[in-house]
Amino acid sequence: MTRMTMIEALRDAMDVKLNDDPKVLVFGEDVGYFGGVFRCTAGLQAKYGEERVFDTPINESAIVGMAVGMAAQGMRPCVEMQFADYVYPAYDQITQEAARLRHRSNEMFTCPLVIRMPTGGGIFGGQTHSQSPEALFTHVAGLKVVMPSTPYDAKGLLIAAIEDPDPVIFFEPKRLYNGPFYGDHSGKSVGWAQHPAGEVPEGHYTVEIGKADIRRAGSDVTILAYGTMVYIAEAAVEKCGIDTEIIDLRSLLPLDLETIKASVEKTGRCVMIHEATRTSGFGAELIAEVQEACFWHLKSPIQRVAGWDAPYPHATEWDYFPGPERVIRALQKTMED
Amino acid sequence: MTRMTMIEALRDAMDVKLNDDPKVLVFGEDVGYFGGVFRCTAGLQAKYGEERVFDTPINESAIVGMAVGMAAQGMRPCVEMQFADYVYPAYDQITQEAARLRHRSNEMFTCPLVIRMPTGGGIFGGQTHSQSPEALFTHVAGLKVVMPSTPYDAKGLLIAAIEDPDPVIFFEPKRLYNGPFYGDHSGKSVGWAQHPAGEVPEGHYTVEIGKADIRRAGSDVTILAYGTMVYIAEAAVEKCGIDTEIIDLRSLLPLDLETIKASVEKTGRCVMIHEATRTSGFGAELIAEVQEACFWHLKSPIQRVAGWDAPYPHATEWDYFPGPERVIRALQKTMED
Amino acid sequence: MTEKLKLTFPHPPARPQDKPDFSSIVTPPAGALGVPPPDLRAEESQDYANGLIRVLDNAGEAVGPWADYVAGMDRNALLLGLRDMLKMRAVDKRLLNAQRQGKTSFYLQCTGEEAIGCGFQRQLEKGDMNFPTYRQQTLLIAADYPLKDLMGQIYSNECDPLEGRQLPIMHSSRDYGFFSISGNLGTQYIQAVGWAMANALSGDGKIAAGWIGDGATASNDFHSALLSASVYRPPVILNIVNNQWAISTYTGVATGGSRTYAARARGYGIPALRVDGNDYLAVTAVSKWAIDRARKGFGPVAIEWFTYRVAAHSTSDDPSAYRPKDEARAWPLGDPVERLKQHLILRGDWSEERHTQAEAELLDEVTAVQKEVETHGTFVNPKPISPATIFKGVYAEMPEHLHRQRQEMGY
Amino acid sequence: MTEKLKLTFPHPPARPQDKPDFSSIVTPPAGALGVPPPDLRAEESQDYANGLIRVLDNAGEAVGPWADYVAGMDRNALLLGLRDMLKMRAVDKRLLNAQRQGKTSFYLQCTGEEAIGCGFQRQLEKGDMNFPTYRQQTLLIAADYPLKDLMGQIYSNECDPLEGRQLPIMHSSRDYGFFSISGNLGTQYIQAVGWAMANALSGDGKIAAGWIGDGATASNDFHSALLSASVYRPPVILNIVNNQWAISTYTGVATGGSRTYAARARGYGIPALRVDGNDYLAVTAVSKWAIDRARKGFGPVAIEWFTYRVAAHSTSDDPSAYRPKDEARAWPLGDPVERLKQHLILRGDWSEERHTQAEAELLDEVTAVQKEVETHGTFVNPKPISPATIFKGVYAEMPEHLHRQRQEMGY
Ligand SMILES: Cc1ncc(C[n+]2csc(CCOP(=O)(O)OP(=O)(O)O)c2C)c(N)n1
Ligand SMILES: Cc1ncc(C[n+]2csc(CCOP(=O)(O)OP(=O)(O)O)c2C)c(N)n1
Ligand SMILES: [Mg+2]
Ligand SMILES: [Mg+2]
Repeated sequence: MTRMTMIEALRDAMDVKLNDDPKVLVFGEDVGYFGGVFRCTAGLQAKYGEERVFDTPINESAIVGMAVGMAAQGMRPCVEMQFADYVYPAYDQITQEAARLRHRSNEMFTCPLVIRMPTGGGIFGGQTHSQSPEALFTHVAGLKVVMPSTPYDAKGLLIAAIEDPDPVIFFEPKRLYNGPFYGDHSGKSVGWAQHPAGEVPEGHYTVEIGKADIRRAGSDVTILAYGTMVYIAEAAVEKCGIDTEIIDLRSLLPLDLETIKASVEKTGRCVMIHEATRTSGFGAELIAEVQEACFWHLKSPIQRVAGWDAPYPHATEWDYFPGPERVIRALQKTMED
Repeated sequence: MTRMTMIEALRDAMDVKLNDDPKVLVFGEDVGYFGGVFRCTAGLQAKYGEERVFDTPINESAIVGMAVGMAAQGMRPCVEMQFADYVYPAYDQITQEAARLRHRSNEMFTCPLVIRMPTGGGIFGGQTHSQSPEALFTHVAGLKVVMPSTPYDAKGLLIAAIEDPDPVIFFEPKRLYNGPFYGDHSGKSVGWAQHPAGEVPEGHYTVEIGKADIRRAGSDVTILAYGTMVYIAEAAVEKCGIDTEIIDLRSLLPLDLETIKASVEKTGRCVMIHEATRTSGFGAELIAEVQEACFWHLKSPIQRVAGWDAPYPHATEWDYFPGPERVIRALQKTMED
Repeated sequence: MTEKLKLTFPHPPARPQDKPDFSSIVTPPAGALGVPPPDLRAEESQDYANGLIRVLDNAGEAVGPWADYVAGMDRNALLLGLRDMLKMRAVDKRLLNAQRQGKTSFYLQCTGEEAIGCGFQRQLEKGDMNFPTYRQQTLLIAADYPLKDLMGQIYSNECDPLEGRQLPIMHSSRDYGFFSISGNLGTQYIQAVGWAMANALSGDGKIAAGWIGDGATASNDFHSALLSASVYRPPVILNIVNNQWAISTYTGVATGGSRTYAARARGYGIPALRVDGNDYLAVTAVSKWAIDRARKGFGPVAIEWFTYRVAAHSTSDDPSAYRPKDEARAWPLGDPVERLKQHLILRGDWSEERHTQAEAELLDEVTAVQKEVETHGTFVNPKPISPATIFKGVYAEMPEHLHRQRQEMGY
Repeated sequence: MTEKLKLTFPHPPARPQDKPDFSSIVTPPAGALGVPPPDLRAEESQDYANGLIRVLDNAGEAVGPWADYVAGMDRNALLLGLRDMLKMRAVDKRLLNAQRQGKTSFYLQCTGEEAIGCGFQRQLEKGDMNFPTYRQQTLLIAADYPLKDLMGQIYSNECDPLEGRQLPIMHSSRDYGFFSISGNLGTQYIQAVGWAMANALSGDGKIAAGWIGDGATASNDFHSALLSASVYRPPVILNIVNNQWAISTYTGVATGGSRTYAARARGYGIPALRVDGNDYLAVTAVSKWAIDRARKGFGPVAIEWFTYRVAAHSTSDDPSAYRPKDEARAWPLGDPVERLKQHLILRGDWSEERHTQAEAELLDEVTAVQKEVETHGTFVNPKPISPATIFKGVYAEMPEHLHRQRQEMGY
């Protein structure tokens, strides 16, 4: 057991798989020699050679399109979008090609590929380095969508994703790359080395895709969160003292409805949080499922805390970011009724 | 007042605006000389010349990208995607460029453009001529998203969209192009000439974007639907006799929450229907809003009737299509509780 | 004040009311271009990209260096080619008919373009992979794909290998080197590049072939494929079928100012050739050369096959609305079947009688399979496929929510 | 069995541990290429696309036909060009410094590329529109965009015309012919084509200019822009700034097998020229020629500006991780400021002393504005912008749900 940052954990996952399986390939913009703008792949080209780990032209649809062809032929590509904000040129290849290849060919061709992308705001990146587009992928049958919130889960989920027989969209909450973030951007940041969730086993292990994690047990309200928002939830609960059960979804598609249901049936109250814009965000899906599955247990309306329906702003990003205060207000509101 | 098909009504809207305003331009694949594969623009090039109505290369992102540049310069482009299923190459231009231009430039540049696209299944078009991707656009701040269900609304909404100062995604339910569709694909189809909603005034009029239409008043359940599903709702209600209020949303973004709220507060029960895949579809957003706005009035869980979470199949499309039987079951279920 | 600038809008040479006019199309004499070395570089390919490789001359004689290049091909190979094309015509004819009778919802012919896919496919090896468009059923025919599977898909009945999931014409067959057709234009061109990269990385000695229509060269994936192929140089052949039309849109709207599609590819640093696609010998020779080159590791090559779409775009289309009815007859490069037939007769290997007989035989063969397949259900007389197939194969393992949905559906 | 094929992976000539090596870069002598007629066609532009237009020779003399083409330019125009570039350097220097002091979150320099935007901008007319990337602040400087606005945005304070919405360097100014920068690479290249089409359709006599980096030529929008420009032929200039690097990625990964980016553009049937981007006179001359051509209605033209990115990609980047530290000094085309200075001294219009003085003056001018702007707030010492701006301008009219959200926010 060593302590790792999330970046190191992700790199370690790729390292394990590159070593395990000659079919695994890693590529993307600046991913090869340099090791990626967040250095997630640093050292891998030197270790495995440029036939396994390489730089690509700046064309996201080419990256995914090549990966689809490679995956269909038997490879296991794990590619990087430099930022989730730049995935859109590849949207056609992901949703119309990768997602449907198995189905439309009646399983003659399959598409085991992983698309990693740094996601979310909180780094003063403005509207093109802060987006959380997960809901645009959860609507697409054939994809799996995950987002870890700890180094441990990051490594375990990434290994599981690379081994998965189907395409996995792998969101990396970049605000958590170097340490947990509790919403106080002006406070001192604590690295993963100081946090128990920074403990990452060596070698191969997986975290099952489709299983949520109860991060905190509680009896009054259930919070559904993922990525950075898990820590925002923790901070809010810490501050307001409401006895809250915090569920880190980890996997959005497929969704661990059992765990969610059991929790909301117990608490009768639910708040969901995400950083993405509110309207038609993944929170809507969570609410739709929870209200259907737990209707008779709900004591108050499910609350949504989300990014505002506007582009992610640069200077006012902390007014945009759904921080602990907004979560507390939602918790209080759900308790009032 | 003349009776028109929806195709004729859409063509008439473009005709009115091309005539009104020299800044209006119409273009897309096969849209010029031929008049579009659904013939929506037939005759317009002959009437207005090819500087106003023209054919483009098969590149959806080029079509939208050009339109963004033109719109910013003061034109009013109204472009066609040959099928909604082919909009994805343009997804980047629509969501990252058109949608945000006004905001990011602090209103120095704006983007009044309309993107029309035939949507939905029921024509044995298989997975690439049947999709309903509306939820992928309702998640994007800066866009407006509409879908008419009658020739009258089609013309009025399209004129409103062309006159709108912001980008409008205009979905055309192609199963309704030539007549209403009540879900019986093997039955005789009745054209718009035989239907009162086929009545379309001549000349200029608009239907306000953001206003729903109560298609049928009722007291027991509220159905939220749009496009083809409005008729499926009508057919279901006709058959099962439950006194249902049917709301044709017409505009998904912005959403007419007032009308929805008033209805659900009255009925206490709600079913929402769409053809798109269920998970993270626009129905999730509707449910999230309704449960929040009407929680204390709800007598039973809101029901979702939607396309299955699979690619739209060809041969079994009527098993995929959410027809009246499924709506009836949902209505009955919502009444049981 | 500057006077108003005019934009240009490319026009076809003739519209329905006009006489067909192909006077602007230059058809260089057969045999004019040589056979380049297999390691031809883009810089050296200018004449091939702007010219037109032709083997059969107007009299039906095979002439020039490319004729020599395939001189070793025995008569049986050419007779097989002719049979492939005739079989293709019989299939197209019977299935168009089936659509007219309402037995299938949709069909799409490749009339006039038979030489291209038939000739190319016969030069491939087992394990090579095509990434076709919907108009390359020729690749299946010349791979001897079972007609029963092909037609089963047209009728979406229990003989359909895809169990009704896809549009009739969107075939898929790993065993026959035919990648699952997407329906979204262009997308698979770059996938072919990725597949070929995997061929190189795994060292399996196989190659890939991308296919794209002239209209679809406008797509972004055309660019991303050429670019990626030019960067990594995998064993991929990038075929462009220029049949002059993209539904109602004249090829000029996709060419723009480019001299040819081959020339555009050359701009990416990929050697490119332009070939008479209605000349079975030219197709065979250039395919052989390109496949050999790719397999030897000299990297990607682009081929523009110059041809004409004789039929409607599909059964949903009526071309008389946008081009002269008799335009196909005026096409200067003739008909691929007629030209090969003439050549074989000239060589003394074939006759009008044998041709008529072969046509009839093949039509019978195709019709017999068709009748058999139709007993398994047609569009007007369906034997329903289980709706549960909708959920099969969305994922390798069915997740909970799909189980719930299938249950809700009643299965 | 075929032996394993090898893929190619383009490499830069040198990595950090190596000596800089530009031996593969061919720099033809200044004055070697002529001035083509304004209606130059793509076919005729081969030498321009593969060559390199240079005016200033190694001694600093302006030579050849392109020198004659701008011989009429008076000394003040050149002195202005030098001042523009010096001002740009002063701004870059001061703002880099501000970032180092934590006064802004982000900055990005254009060191080494000053001649391109400065020279091009001075040839435009009011009403013409640039579609820049983030590395063309030169276009603003040479348009005399108020430094207060420029710096206000860097500090996201109340002087910021965009009220903090955008990243510091993503400027926008309709009045100064600077289209709102997106941040997504490539997207605006095709928008420039659309804008220019609107120029032509409305007959306003204006033109548009797209800008793209060498790395971003790989983007799909590069293709869609070239294609669309080649089809409709609007008055657009498609600029490609080839500065050898895209963050850590060597330009070869975007060039692939293409001889030059200009050559790739030429494949689309667009006449293309390649120009020494570190030569202010060459930039001015070719810009003048291209703008004149576009305005006269001869359609699009592509220009590859050949240069070198001297600084880091941005303040988030450390280039010593991927290229030799002293690579910039080895760049064979020199420094644009030094070269113009040398030329002006040679002509007797300038001296070392005046140069030093001008540098100091400009630095003072810039610093004075900077100080003033900093009083309105910096990153470390912010004067917060109202969060309500988040909702302003999402739509022309604020819809209900945004009203509700603004209220929820407390405004
Ligand atoms: C991305 C995308 N856009 C539009 C279409 C609709 N469409 C289908 S075929 C076609 C024309 C294609 O023409 P071409 O590439 O020349 O091929 P051909 O039909 O001539 O074989 C179009 C526009 C599509 N299938 N995919
Ligand atoms: C679509 C997209 N993909 C990736 C990025 C991330 N990115 C920002 S700058 C850059 C390098 C661009 O290089 P180049 O085009 O050569 O311009 P330069 O920085 O050299 O001026 C990359 C990859 C982006 N902004 N947009
Ligand atoms: Mg074609
Ligand atoms: Mg660069």
